[in-house]
Parts: sequence; C-alpha cells; structure tokens
Amino acid sequence: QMDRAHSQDPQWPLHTICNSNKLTVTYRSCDPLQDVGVSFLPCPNKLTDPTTVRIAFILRQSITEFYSSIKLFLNGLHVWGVDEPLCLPQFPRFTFCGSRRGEMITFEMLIKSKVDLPLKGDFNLMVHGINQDGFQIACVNATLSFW
Amino acid sequence: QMDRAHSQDPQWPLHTICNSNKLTVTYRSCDPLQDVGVSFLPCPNKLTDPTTVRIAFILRQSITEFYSSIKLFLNGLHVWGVDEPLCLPQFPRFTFCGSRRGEMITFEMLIKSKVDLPLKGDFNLMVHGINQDGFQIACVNATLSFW
Amino acid sequence: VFNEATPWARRHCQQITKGYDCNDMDLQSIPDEIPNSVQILQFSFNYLPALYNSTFQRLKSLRSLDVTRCSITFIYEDVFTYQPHLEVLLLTGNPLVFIASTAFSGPLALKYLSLVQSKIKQLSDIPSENLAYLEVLDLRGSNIRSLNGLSNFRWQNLKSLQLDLNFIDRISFNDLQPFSNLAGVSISFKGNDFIYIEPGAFHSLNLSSLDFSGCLNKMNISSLLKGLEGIKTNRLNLGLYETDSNVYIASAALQSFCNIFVSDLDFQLQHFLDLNNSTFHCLEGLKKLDLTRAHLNALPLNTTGLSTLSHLILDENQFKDVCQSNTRNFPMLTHLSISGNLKKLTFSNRCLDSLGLLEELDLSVSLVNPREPCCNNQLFGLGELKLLNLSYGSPMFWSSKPFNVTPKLEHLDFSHSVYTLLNDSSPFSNLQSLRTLNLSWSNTDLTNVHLFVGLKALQHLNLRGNAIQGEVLTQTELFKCVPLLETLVLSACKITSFDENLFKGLRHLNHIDLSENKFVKLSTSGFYSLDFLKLNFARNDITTVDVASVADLGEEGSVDLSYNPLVCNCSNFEFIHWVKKNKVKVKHLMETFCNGTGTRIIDAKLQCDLPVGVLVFCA
Amino acid sequence: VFNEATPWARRHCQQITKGYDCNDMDLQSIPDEIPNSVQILQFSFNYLPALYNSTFQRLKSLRSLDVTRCSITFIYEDVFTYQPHLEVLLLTGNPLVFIASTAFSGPLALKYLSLVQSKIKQLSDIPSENLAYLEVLDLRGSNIRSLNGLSNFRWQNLKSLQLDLNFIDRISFNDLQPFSNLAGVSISFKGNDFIYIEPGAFHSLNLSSLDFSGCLNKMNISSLLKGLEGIKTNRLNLGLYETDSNVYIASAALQSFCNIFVSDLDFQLQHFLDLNNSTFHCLEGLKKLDLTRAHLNALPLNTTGLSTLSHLILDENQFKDVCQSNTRNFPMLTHLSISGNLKKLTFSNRCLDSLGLLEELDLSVSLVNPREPCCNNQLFGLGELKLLNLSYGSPMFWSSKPFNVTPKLEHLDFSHSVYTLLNDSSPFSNLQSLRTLNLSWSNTDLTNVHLFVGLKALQHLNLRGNAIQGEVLTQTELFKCVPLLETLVLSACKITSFDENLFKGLRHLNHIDLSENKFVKLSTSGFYSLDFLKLNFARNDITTVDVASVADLGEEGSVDLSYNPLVCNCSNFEFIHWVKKNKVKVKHLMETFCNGTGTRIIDAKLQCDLPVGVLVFCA
Ligand SMILES: [Cu+2]
Repeated sequence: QMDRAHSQDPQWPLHTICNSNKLTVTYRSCDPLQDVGVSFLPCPNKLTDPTTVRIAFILRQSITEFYSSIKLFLNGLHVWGVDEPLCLPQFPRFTFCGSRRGEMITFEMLIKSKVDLPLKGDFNLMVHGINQDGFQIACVNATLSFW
Repeated sequence: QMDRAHSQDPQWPLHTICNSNKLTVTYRSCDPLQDVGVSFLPCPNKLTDPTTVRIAFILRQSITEFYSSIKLFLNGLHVWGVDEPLCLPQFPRFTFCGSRRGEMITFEMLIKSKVDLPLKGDFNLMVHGINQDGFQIACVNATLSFW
Repeated sequence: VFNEATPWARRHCQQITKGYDCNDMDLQSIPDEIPNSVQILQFSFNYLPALYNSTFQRLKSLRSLDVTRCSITFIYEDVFTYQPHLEVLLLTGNPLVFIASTAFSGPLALKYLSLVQSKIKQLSDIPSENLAYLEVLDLRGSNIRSLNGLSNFRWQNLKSLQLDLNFIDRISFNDLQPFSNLAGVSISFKGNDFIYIEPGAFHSLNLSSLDFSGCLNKMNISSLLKGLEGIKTNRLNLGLYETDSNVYIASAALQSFCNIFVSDLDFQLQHFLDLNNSTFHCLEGLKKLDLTRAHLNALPLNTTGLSTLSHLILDENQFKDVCQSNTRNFPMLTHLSISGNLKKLTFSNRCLDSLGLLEELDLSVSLVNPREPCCNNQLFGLGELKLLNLSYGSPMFWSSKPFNVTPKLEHLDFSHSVYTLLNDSSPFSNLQSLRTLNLSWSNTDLTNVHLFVGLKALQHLNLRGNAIQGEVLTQTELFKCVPLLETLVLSACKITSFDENLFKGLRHLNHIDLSENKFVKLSTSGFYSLDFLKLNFARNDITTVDVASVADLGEEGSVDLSYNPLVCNCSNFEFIHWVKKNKVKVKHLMETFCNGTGTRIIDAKLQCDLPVGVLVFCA
Repeated sequence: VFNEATPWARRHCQQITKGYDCNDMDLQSIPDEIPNSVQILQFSFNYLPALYNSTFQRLKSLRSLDVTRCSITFIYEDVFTYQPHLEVLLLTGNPLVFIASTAFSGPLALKYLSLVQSKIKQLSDIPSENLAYLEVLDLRGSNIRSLNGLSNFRWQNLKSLQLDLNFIDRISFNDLQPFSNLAGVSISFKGNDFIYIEPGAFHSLNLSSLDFSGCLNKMNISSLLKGLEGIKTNRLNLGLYETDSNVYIASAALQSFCNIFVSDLDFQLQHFLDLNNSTFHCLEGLKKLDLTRAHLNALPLNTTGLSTLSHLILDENQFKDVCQSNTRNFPMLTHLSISGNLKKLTFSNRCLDSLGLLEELDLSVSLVNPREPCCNNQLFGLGELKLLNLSYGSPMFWSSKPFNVTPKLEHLDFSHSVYTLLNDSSPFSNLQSLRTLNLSWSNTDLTNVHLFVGLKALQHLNLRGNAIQGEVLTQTELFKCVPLLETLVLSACKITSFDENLFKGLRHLNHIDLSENKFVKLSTSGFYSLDFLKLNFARNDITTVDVASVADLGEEGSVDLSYNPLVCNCSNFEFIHWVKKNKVKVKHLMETFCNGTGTRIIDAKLQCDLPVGVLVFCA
C-alpha cells in the first residue's frame, strides 16, 4: 500500500508567481504532506535584484532546530547556494524557533545574488528546510526563466 | 423538499452544563443552522444567585440591530422575562454591534432573578436573539431543574 | 419560529437573483449545477482549505463572491484571473496563513474586500497591487498591530477602511499621509487600545467619518483629541461600549475641538467630569450631538458653543424633567430625543418653547409624565413638530384637543401610554396631516365613535391590545373618518366578531391584523376587496374554514391562520385542499398545524366522501 | 529526499507504540479500526468542527490525544468525561470560539494542555476548574491581552507556562501573586510587546526559567529590569530576534541585577551601549552568560562581576583575536565558545592560559587562524580540555605534536580546516583518551600510515572528503592503531576499491560509510563481520550486486545502495529478489532505482530463466 502510494507520485499544482517579459518564476512544493505559499516581493528582473522571498507553511513537526538550504542551478549547473541554520539550540534567530507541530510559520528572507551572470535561460532554485531530526519541514522547487 | 426537510425535525444535541444535587441545567439549540455554546459561570444554586451566562456563536446574518429576549417559565407558567435591545441603530451598546455574517460573537450577561420562588421543579429558560430583519441569530431552550 | 428561508438541511444550491445561494452545505468544490454565467455566488460555510486558480475557473461572469468561513488557509496566485468583473469578495472568518502577491489579479476593479476575522497580521500581508479601485476594505477583528503598509495601497477610490478591534496602539502623522489627498473617506479604529497618537497626526485630513469609539482603555481622551487637531470630518465617534472601563472627560480636554472641524459627534457612554456652560464652547458649528447614556442629569443652563445644533440625542440619561435639557441653548434644533430615560421623566410646561424649528420629539420609554393635563402647555411653541413619540409614558390626562399647538403632526406614537380623555371627545380632530397613529396598549376606548374624527390623511393605525367592551366590534361609525387607512392593527383586542359594515368603507386597506383575538370563524365578507388584502387571523380559535371566505384572495392577498386549532378532518377538506394549491397565499404555513397533533395542515392526509359522492384523496 | 515514514497519501491509521497515528487523513470521526483500548491517539490535521461528549466516548483508556489543526470551533461540555487517564491534550491551531466550563472534566490529572494558536482571547476563557494538576500550559501565539484570570487556576503542579507571542502589554505585582508560593516554574513571555511592568512585579518569585526575549520593541530594558528586581530565577532570557528592532543597553540599566538572582543569562542579539569593566559588576554569581551576536569586538580588560562564570558564549561576534575575550576575568570557565565569528579570528599564543579548568573550547566556523605553528602555544594552560572544535578554520601549520598540552582531549573536530603536517608524523600520538576525531574535508593525506598512531580509545573517525591518491586504498597499516573504532566515514574520498585487509582488524566496526565514491562493485568480504554492520554504498557506480555479498548481513546489519545505477535485468535477478525479501535491511529503499528509469528496484518486474533452467517470476 505504502509503495503503491509512492509510485503514484501525485504532485502539488505548479505555481506561477512572476510573469513578466523579463522573468517567469514558477514553483512547486516538493513536500509530500503539503503545498506551500511562496511570494517574491517584488518580482526581480535580474538575478542581482534584491527581493524578499516570503514562505508560509504549517509545521508538521517541531523546529527546535531548523536548517534551510537554497541552491541555484543554471541549466543544471550549480551556480550559487547558501545553507543557513535558522534555528540552533543555542541560537534561535527567529521567534518561530521552537514552534511545534500544527503551528503556522511565515518566514521572510531577503535574497540577492552577488553573481551577475548573462541572464538567459532557466535557473532552478531549490529551497529546502529540515528540522533537528532531519525531517523535511518544507521543500520548494522553483524555476526562474530569464528572457 | 423543503417541507420534507422540515418534517424530519433533526435536533442539536442536548447539553448539560450544570449538574449538582441542587440544580441541573440542560439546553438545546433551537436554531436550525447551528448549535451554540452556553456556559453558566458559576452554576447557580438558587434562582436568585447571580451568574454570568456566556453565549458564543457564529453570525449567519449581520447584527446592525440585535434584540435579545429571555423568558423564564415554571412548570409552563411565565414567571420572569426580559427583552433587551443589545444593538440599536442609534445605540450600539457592545463592540460586536454591526458585525456581519461569518463573524464570531461571544456575549456575556450577568443574570439574577429578583423573584425568590420556592425552588422545586423545572424552570424553562428561553433565550432568543433576532436581528433588524427579524432573522433569528441564536435560539437556546434551557431547562433548570431544582431539587 | 424558524425563518422559512433556512430549512434544517439542504441538498441543492438555491437560485437567487443573478446567482446562487450555496451557503452552509459543506461543499468542497463548486457544484456542477452552478452555471458558468453565474454573477453572484454565495458560498459561505463550506470547505475550501486552499484557493487555486482552478477553483473558480469556469465562473467567468462572477461579480460577487462570498466565501465566508470556508476554512481557507492558503490563497495562491491568480485565483480570480478569469473573473474580470469581480467587484465584491468576502473572505470573512477564514484562517488565512498566506495570500500570494497576485492573489487578486484578474478583476479589473475589485471594489469591496472583506478580510474580517481572517488573522491578517500586518497590512503588508495584503497584496495591494491589484486593489487600485478598492472602495471598501474591511479588516475588522484581525491581528494588525500597526499602520505600517498603508502606503503600499492606492487609495484613490477608497470610501471605507474598517480597522475595528485590531491591536493597533499608535498612529503617527506619517502613517496617515496616504489619505492626505482624499476626501469623503470613512475610517474606523473602533476597539483598538491606543497608547500613543502623535499630536496633529490627523492634521489636514478631510474625512467623511472617523470612529474612535471604545479606544480609550489605555489612553486619555485629551491625548486622542490632540492627535485629531487639524482634522475636518463630518462624523466623529468618541463613544464607549458597555464592556469598556469608565472614562471621565474633563472640560479642558475638549478645548482641542477649537482645532477640529466636525458636524456630527458621538459621546455615548462617556462621563463628563466638570460639565459646565463652557464645556462645549469649542464645538461651535456642530450639527448633531449624541449624548446617549452619558450619565447626565441635566445640561448646563447657558451652554455656549452649540448654537447651530440641529440634532440632540439625550437618550438613556437621568433627567428629572424635560426642562433640564435647557434647550434654549439650541435654537436651531430640529430633532430632540430623550428616550429611555432612567428616571420617570416629568414634562413640565413650556420648557421647549424656544424650539420653533423642532420637527421630531422622542420622549419614549421614559415614563414621561406631564403631571398637568396634556399636551398643549408642554408642547407650546413646537408648531413645526411632525413626529411625537410619547410611548411607554406615565398615565396622563388629555385635554380635549391635546395636540392643538402641533397641527403639523404626521406621526404620533402613544403606545403603552395610558391616557384619560373627556368622554366622546375627538382629540385628534386638528391633525389633518397625521399619517401614523399608534395607540396600542393605551387603554383606548373604542366605543367612542368620534375618536378618529379629523384624521383625513391617516394611513396606519395601530390599536393592538385595547380590549373591546363586549368582545364584539359593532361601532360601524368608528372608521368612517379615516378613508385613506391602509394598515389597521386590531390584534389582542379580545374580539370575537365584528359588524359586517365596520371596514367596508376602507377602500385602501391592504393589511388587517386581527391576530390574538377570539374569532372562531374566518370572516372576510366585511372587507371592501380581497384583491390585495393581507389578512392576519393567527392565534385565534378557528377550527374550520369555509373555503368561500378565502377563494377570492387576489394575487397579492394572503391569509395567516397559524396557531389556530384547525381540524384536519373531512369537514375542512375543501380548505386544506385549497391551502395545498395556494401555498404562497398562506403565511406562516410551517406554523399552521392540525389541532392536537404536530402535523402541519400542509402535510395532512385525508380521504373523504365529497357531498356529490365522489371519493377524493388529498395527499 | 522524502521521509520514508510519510507517503503521499494514506488510507489507514498506522499503529504506533500504545496507539495509533491517524494524522492528516481528513477524517470526520474516530475510525472503527481504532480499538477502544488505545492509549495514544494522534489525530491531527483532520476535521472535527465541534467536540461533543460522544466524540471520543468509547476510547476510555486514552492517555494522550493530539487533535492539532482539526478545525475545532466549539468544545462542548464533558468531552473527556470517559477518559480518566488523559494526561496530554494538544489542541494546537484550532479556531476555538467556545470552550464549555466543564470541557475538561473527566481526566483525573490532565498534565499537558496545548492551546497554541487557538485564538484564546483571555485566560478566563479557559475553564480552570478541572486543571488542578496541570504541569504545562502552552498558550503561545494566542490573542491574550492581559494576565487577568491567572488567579482562577490552581497552579500547584505547574512546571511551564508559555505565553509567547501574545498581546500582553503590562504586568503588575498582583498579576503574579498566583505564583508566589511555587518554585521551579518556567514562564515565557517571549515576543510580547510590553509597555509597562510594575517595578518589583516579580519580587520574591522563585522561578526555574523566565523568558523575556523579544519583548523590548516598546519598552526599554531598564524598565523591564526594575520589574524583575527581587526575583530568583535559574535562567533568564533577555535576548532578541533578528526581526526585532535594535536595543542599546546602557550599563546603568544593568545595575538592577544587584537585586536579581540569576545563574544563566542570555543577551543574544543585544547591543551594549557603553561596555566597560563594571558593566557586569552586579552579575556576581552568574554561571552562564550567552552573548551570541551581541555586536561585540572585545570584552573589557578587567571585567568585574563574572568571577564565578563557568560558561561563556561569544558566538557570532566580531573579535579579531581570541585574546580579546580577555578570559583572565573568568578563572572558573569550563566552557568557552567563539563560534561563527564574523571576522577571521586570530588565535594568538597563551591568551587562554588562565583557563586551567576549561573543558570545552569551540572556535568553529570562525576561520580561526593560529598564524604560528599550532597548537601548543595557543592552547597553553588548557590541561583539562576535553573537547576542541577548530572546524571551518584557516589553513594552518601543525607542529609535530600539536596537542601536547591538552592530553585529556576526548573530542577533536578539524573538519573543513586545512592543516600542513611534517611528513609521516603522528600528530595525535599523545591523545590516548580521544574518542571522536573529525578530519573531514581537511586535506588529510591517508598515505601517511602513522597518522592515527596512539589513538587507542578512538571510536568515531570521520575522513569524508579527503581524496585518496590513486583512488585505491591500499595502506593496510592505516587503521591498525585504532582497534576500538566503531564508526568510520570514508565518503566522498574518490575511492574505487580498497585492500581486503584494510578493515579486517576493526572488530567493533558497526558503521562504514563509503558513499559518494567510485565503487563499481559492492565488496563486503573485507570486514570482520556483517552481523551488525551498517554499510553505506549510496551514490557510487554499482550496477550489479552479487547476492553473496549481502547474504550474510545480520539482523542489525543493513546496506544502502540508493542512487547507484543498478540494472534491473536478469543479471541482477537474485539481488532484487533478496531485496524484496529483506526490505528492512535495505536503507533508503524509496531512493533505490533502476538505472535510467524512474522505477524503484522494489517495483521492478522481472521474468528470468535461472541457470538451473527454471522460469521464475519476480513481482
Ligand atoms: Cu420553512
């Protein structure tokens, strides 16, 4: 049964959050338990434009510790990445640290690439968060297509 | 169809909110759309004991105006009653006045009978609220049995 | 008594004008029965935990959508991208966690957005980009802590911003700059516990209405008023609610009003610490002052500052005498209300005599007590009075022409006030403009056939609760003088029957209420016409109904026979058959039962031999 | 990588120890499959808009119930009347409107109640009568505005009261009287924006922990500390969060600490306005001080007041040199951490030499830079050191016996720090107590067979990311000196194969991680025993597996072959057949695919002629 459920591999809907003549951004939740809300405020036109990413989700497990990982790929090549501990046992950086199953979390992060690449093609952004037990708290697979 | 639905007359569950050797209080929502939460704080032992009645419900229609009516019957005889306008167009007595469909309301009222009757038997308390259109906002039919 | 429009359970959405009512059905998607062309969709109290752009996709003509209390947690992007005409969106009572930045893209001009009790934490959580034409933004009962984010919105069409019952605790001048070029906007901060408002924060704003009621639990009113200096607003609400803690306003605090331009001011439930002649002196220009339950026992003798007041509301105070309102200070008054006075209210002579412009006087629910014969001395000077409400007063004597000084009266309410009258006099004979007369529960003696003499214009007459001597209404002259009567209430008058000619002359009668009497027979032959007459015979003692008495009811006619002890046997077969065929003409059908059983007559099953010998079933 | 315990959808509740996991199934009632005797029921993310006393009626043995996020709006009376043993009740994330006054009657001793994010507006809305044995009350993220109602509760068993992220803005002495006779309680006010705390409000309270972190957005710290005067608490958190506005603490404000008894104090993310020798002089007696990211570039030269400090945390600051911590002022220090320093951290000689009691030193993620050959001069005086973390440091030279002055080391972390060593020396030969050694990504040269000489007690060795010269591990002497080794990580070392005798002597080995290398063959014959060995060969180049290599894996043994290009044809038939019969021995089975397809090998369908000529199906 479990295997069957796995092999069906249903997907959450694909979300389009930016759609200009310079940039299209789509994302899909890669977490099996829930879809996730993501905004770019504002939609960037270049990779180096600063933008606030807002991510909202409901916790399925506690986050005494919470580690985020962001990776950017250009045509499959890893061009940028950052691993950020957001909640450490000795250093809870945000008030949501220590939240538990069932609580809702809204997290905002200013992102800005230092790399100014020739902006054509499809960038892939993988955002991923795990807790102290390695349990996946949120997972987002985004595509940034620059025209 | 509507008539059939009517003639089935389903009822909301009977709630027991006080249950001492002096007094039993039960109630049932007499509103077709929703059950309602009622507390006595504390449970009175005599009809003349002051007690706070808390009533919580969700609005199905707006209450620009809101009129409550409380009637007390002893063995079918009307022994006490009060009609209170809680929200008048010119005199909104409570902050919830003007609330609209879908909002939740918690209303507390101190009640205290001036009549000190020989307290045996079943008192019937009818609490009823309507809005400016005569739409029934809440309806509670309670029984107070003194032993 | 259940509302007939809301049965206990429903299987299908109901068609309404231009739309469908699918409220309260536990639906998890838009049902197929809703046509693509629907303009108004009421979809409250269903279950839609996330809104996607597919959720409403096919409903391309939507103008108004109500998804109140649908457990919506996430609103993803482009949810209304296919709804260019959407103008009204109600998201009340949803536990929103996330609203995508393009959640509201699509509608060309969304005008009304309700996010009441939807857990919005800050204004910047509401994507403002597609809300440029918003007229009403309702954010009552959210978790908003500050006005940060106001400037993200384009407010050029704003009419109303409701921020009631949030957690906003300070306002600065800069916060309000987004409103500096607007006019005619209503803003409500009701029920926020402010701590600090920057002095002059509202300077040079021009509002239609500003509501700071229930905002003084943590700040004194003088700080609030300093913040308002420089504002121009039509209406300003500074009242309290019964659950608020007491506030005592010192006259000094009101000096800020010298720098506030306001027409309509509400102080309900406030206390005035040192009320004196100059307390209101900065309010010159005020049109309306509401002092409902302001803990007053008198107004100052020579109040300055209110000389242009037209409306004064003094309800729920503790005056001993109407004269204590000292209305000489308000010569422009057109409306005066001292309703619900908490003490028996003496009405001494001539204390309103300077109110030559007064049009409406409400002294209801105050046990108003003229002491001397009423009412010409008391009402002296009120020649323009159009409405007089003396209901729920004390017992009083009437002079023979009690309203002689107020010949322009159009509405007179004397309900629940017992009066004593000279025998057979015609107290209203000078009231040729009177249109409404309420004499319910007033011990009116209907054997006086001259009672209504002179009421040539009367349209609505309420005589409820005046017991008829002998239980039979025989005074055929009684209604001859009121030829224009449209509504007549004679309920709870202990009537068993009436003379056939009593109502015959009332050609305009369209409502007759004879409920709560002692009729055993439904008699309709005494009316001029049944074409448009609504007959109320509820709560009488009628057991059988001759079908001939209702057969002539027109399209707009109806009969109410609820709570009569109707028998459901073959003696009533023809009537019950008629009811089943004429449901819309029978009011309160759901409360119209067979006597002694819980069965509604509409559900009665009969099997009868008709006189002509034919066996007929009626089910 | 999806967690294996959470498949995409579920049809049935899953049995867990003493109970059932029915989370996330959109259930609207307790399923029949749950036995009456269930003690633990996880029922979160289902749909129960109202709880009645019938809802859980038959589950009379319940001890723990989780109904998180079940859309519960109303909790009616006596819901748990049949559950005398209920101790843990989680109501997190429900939009509660009403809780009946006897909602919690029934359980003899409810100990843990969570009402997190459940819209509770005031403490008096929680019926307290049946909560006399409560140990934990969690009210984080509600809408509570004041402490009114605290006194309704009996708190005699209270251990923890969490009021984080509410709207409480003032605390008075009287508010806290309900706690005056308790000891050992933890109270958290984290994230409330206080405006006023009565001076001495906490006087004579005796707490285990008090959390005022993130509470200074609207009040200065000196007002807060005046409120705390007279308290005794083991732990006190006065830190901030990244979303808080900056706070600047003047030394004068900290004088309140002369009247506060605290052992463990947290100031994370604060700024000190005028840090000087006497800033902390009222903190005499403090054991632990956390100054994580307190915007420091040095500690004062002659700090007074911290002479008994045992733990000092200086992470995320901006020191230039370890010496700037001026640790001569803290002679009792056992734990010192300067991790995550925001500048390259020079580690000059002998600046910790007064810390003869130091047991743990963490200089990780600080690009720690000894400049001179490491580490005997730098660590001089730290004879009691048991843990040293120099990971993520700068490249450095090691003297021949770099840890000669710290012979009691048990844990050494040098991960991601590149060192240069004299050829063929044995740098750890004096560390006879070392149990954990992390040399991952340190450019360690594994051709030096003397490297681990002396590590007689070593249990865990991490060599991840150190590329092997020639890609074949042939130094059979390498692990001879570490006979007690239990865990060995050699992942990402570019290994293609290893000598059969390399690991043979490691009789205690139970974890070997060879993932992310270049193996084309799963070879297991080189290990002392497969009885309890967990083999990780994930992310190599293995295509076919000889079933003999895994056949001997014991009950506690396992193999991870995820993300290898396994072929799913008859050449692998026997292995795939073994996998299907030994699922629990195959780790990350859900990520173990047939090469070139999305099919998991567990789902592979084969039809093969076995050598003996029998046609076998495997499905
Ligand atoms: Cu009906």
